[in-house]
Amino acid sequence: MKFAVIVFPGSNCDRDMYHAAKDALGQEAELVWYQDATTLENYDAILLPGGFSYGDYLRCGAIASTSAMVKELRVQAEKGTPILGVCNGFQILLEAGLLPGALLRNKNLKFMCHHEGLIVKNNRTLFTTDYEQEEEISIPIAHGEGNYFCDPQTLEQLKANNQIVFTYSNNPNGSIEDIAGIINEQGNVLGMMPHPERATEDILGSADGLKLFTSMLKNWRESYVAGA
Amino acid sequence: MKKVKIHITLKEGVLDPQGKAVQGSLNTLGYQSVEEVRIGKYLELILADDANVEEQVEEMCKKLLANPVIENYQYTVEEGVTQ
Amino acid sequence: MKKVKIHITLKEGVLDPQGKAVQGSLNTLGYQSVEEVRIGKYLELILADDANVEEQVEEMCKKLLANPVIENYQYTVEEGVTQ
Amino acid sequence: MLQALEVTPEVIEAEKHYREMGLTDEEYQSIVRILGRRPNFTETGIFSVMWSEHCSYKTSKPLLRKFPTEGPQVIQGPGEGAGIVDIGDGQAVAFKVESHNHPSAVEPYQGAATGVGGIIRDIFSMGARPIAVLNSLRFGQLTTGRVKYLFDEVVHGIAGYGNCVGVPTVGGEVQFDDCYEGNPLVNAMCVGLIDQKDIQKGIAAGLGNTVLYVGSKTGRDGIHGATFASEDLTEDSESKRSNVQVGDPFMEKLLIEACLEAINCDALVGMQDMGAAGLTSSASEMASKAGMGMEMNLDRIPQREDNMTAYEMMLSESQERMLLVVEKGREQEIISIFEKYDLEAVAVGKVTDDKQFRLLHNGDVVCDIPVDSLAEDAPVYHKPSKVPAYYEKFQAMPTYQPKVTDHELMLETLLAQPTIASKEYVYDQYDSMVQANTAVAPGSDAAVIRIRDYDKALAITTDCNSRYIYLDPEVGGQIAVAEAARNIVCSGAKPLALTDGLNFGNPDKPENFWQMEKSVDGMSSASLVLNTPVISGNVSLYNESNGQAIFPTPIVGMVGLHASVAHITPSFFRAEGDAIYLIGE
Ligand SMILES: Nc1ncnc2c1ncn2[C@@H]1O[C@H](COP(=O)(O)OP(=O)(O)O)[C@@H](O)[C@H]1O
Repeated sequence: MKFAVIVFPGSNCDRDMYHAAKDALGQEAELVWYQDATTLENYDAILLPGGFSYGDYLRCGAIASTSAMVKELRVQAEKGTPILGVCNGFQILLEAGLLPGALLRNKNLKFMCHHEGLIVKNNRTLFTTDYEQEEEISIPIAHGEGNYFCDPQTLEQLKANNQIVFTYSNNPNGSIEDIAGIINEQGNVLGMMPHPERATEDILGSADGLKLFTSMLKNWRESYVAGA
Repeated sequence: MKKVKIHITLKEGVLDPQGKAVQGSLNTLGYQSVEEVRIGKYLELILADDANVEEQVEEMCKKLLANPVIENYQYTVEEGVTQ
Repeated sequence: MKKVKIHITLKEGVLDPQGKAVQGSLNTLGYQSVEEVRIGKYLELILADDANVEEQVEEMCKKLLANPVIENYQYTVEEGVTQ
Repeated sequence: MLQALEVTPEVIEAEKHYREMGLTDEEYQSIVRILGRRPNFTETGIFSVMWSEHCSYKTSKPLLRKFPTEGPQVIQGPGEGAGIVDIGDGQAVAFKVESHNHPSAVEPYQGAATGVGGIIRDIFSMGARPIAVLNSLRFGQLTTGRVKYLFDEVVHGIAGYGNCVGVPTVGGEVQFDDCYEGNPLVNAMCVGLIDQKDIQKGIAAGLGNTVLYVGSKTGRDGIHGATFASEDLTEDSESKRSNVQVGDPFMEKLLIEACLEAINCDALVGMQDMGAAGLTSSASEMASKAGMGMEMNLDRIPQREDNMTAYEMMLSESQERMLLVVEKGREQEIISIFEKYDLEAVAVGKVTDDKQFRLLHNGDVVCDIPVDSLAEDAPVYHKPSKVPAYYEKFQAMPTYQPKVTDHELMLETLLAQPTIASKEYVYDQYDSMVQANTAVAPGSDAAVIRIRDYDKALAITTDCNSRYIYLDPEVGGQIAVAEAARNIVCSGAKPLALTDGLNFGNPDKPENFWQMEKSVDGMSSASLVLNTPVISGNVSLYNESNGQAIFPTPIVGMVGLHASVAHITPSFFRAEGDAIYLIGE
């Protein structure tokens, strides 16, 4: 399986994401500078890493979401390519309208960095089949603007379509309904604030994030074999 | 040259944790009469003279400067002073 | 009830990295005529009626809302509409 | 904007304007002797910053010579942007401490943020990738609004900058004491990882090679009252203008990536960041170290504001700027790397062989001075030293042993002290895990960063209990080094070397100078015994308010090596039933 890790100016978890795919999962991965690829045709999955694209200036993810790279992301999203956006990657997906809602500043107005308990709310997505439904996992968060917000209709839709994938056990940032990660209706674009790529080895304090990557691999193999 | 002043404010119904915190601090400092604080952005743009400034600014707000999910925007265009 | 509108802007000479990034992005998006962007804050306060609103707002700006080392502030006080 | 009117060399001498820039009469006279004429306004400014304590270490140099700086592990000792030690496998670590006390007292958020930015640049300008930042902070008691504000904003500033550039902030310390009320301390340490073959030096070698300016444009940041020549032209400017330097971590992140890409190109000859004294120190030091001269055309310097004078450009402390020396004819190879990151890289000068530091502006030569005189001819002062009365009084006291009756209450009282209490409020705001190598995060004795692809890790700590040092600077200095070494050892690593941040009061007071002397003696003897040479450091003097000096606060930053990741040991109880041992007396 071949992953593209998109690097925007100011991305800073790009290498972490690359190592998660390459070393922890043992698959092919490439760092793709946001201006270098006109097409992402040749990748089996796309990873949008965390960081501070364009310094988080104006609004997190806003400036990156206007780039030509995001146009290509739309094409791939439409085609069903798996896309995972973590932290700033999630913010970019929201700003680009590839996922609904917005992220506000944490309710205590502070950046926070530590492990949080997450509940797997939907283990039937291509990103989560290796988890148990309602499984509690420990994954680090590291953000200042992770307070998920959407209007009531959108929230109803998210619930009705099972689009809420992860929630916090102890909501740290004020997100509506404890939401930590959501998926699009089609089921191939996942955005989440916590960092699974920082929890792929025991030496880092938790390997609970690895199953997200193994789920992607398994589901890709299955669809690949099935589709062949 | 044109000077554009843009106000970007949070929509009604959108939580403003920063505004809440500032209100709390002001009350603590003794300004009991402060009942609400909402915090937005104020941008000043300098544009070279151009035919359709209004139209361009409208587009910029839509595409980048404001996020329609949570924000409203308003702007005024003024003749700039050349230094 | 009074409505106070406060504009907080960076003093002259202070680097505005945010404004610079937004200008760059607008230029990339094709708005070549944008020559400068400065980004500040815009606050709206609702105050219960009080004798010396102006004086209080002046104090609040100095003590908390603006950072006098790098920022300027300006405000207007309006009669608020009761909802 | 109005053009500043600068006073003439004659007026500078007659009205002793050089004093306002910080030069003494004797120093001014020796400049006249060096040049064989009176310096003009720009030249006087250049000498004043290069001969300041910050750049020349003119009062601390005699003390710094006492530090042991050698050992088989040392690749680069004091003198470059940072010291470097060998960690095997062809790899090395670069590290250094830097203070930003005075800027943080004026504007705590930006002061702390730019402090972090500056120390990170010191590390990547050597060619090393920054892998960890630590911060050592001192404030007054958390009882006044002002101190709370300083504390909150400093922490915010460190978080705001460090989190954005993607270097984990993995440790540090915070101490609260009345003596820091008017003069907080903000010291930051950065550690970088480098392959030994990639080590860069800040030198301007090779006649005719091109000098490139890279990064942010130059503004009037950090230029204070010294621009007195223009002051009367801008009466109302004080309220509208500000000279505070503002950090742009986004720019820094781009600079890190671009500079680390540039070191792979052999067209690069030398690289240095523009720290304090900006263009002046970086350019003159690079030329002086190479035994060469340099000529720059200031008209080409990217400028953020209109009508900047040569003086302003040369003394500006604008952040996120680097100076590169590149092989003549191959400039474009380097420029292209920076263009990829949307960074400006502009040819502003060339390396000469006449050992002169020459600057052109608007067609005039505005500076022409022997480049070595800026560094080598800087005065060195041997300040008088005197044992303080308080010390003699303390020494005469009988040893005091507190009697504790209610141990539980005493423990609670101690734990409630902000200096002793958990610092989670602070470090939770720092991204301590970015780069995905943090094996032991803040909250333990030392932070541990594993080295990817190898079975080894680094332990890092900063320590200094300034109360001990105040009571007995020599023993206190030994304790600071020993504590750092213990923290490294307790985490499972072997201490390698240390960097120091010497924060003291006014050295012109003999009692303060005595504290400096004795602390350095103590630190030196402990470093010698523990085989942890001093490979880099920083000096910050004149930390006083209302004539009252801070406690002497020489911060020790230490790095150790884990021979295997299996040795990594955090300082918490890990499992129920584990046995507890007490070692030592
Ligand atoms: N300013 C800080 N930044 C990051 N980590 C900090 C800071 N202050 C304290 N810590 C973390 O908390 C730990 C405990 O700090 P402290 O209470 O000062 O005890 P110690 O004497 O063991 O250093 C430190 O070792 C460090 O890991």
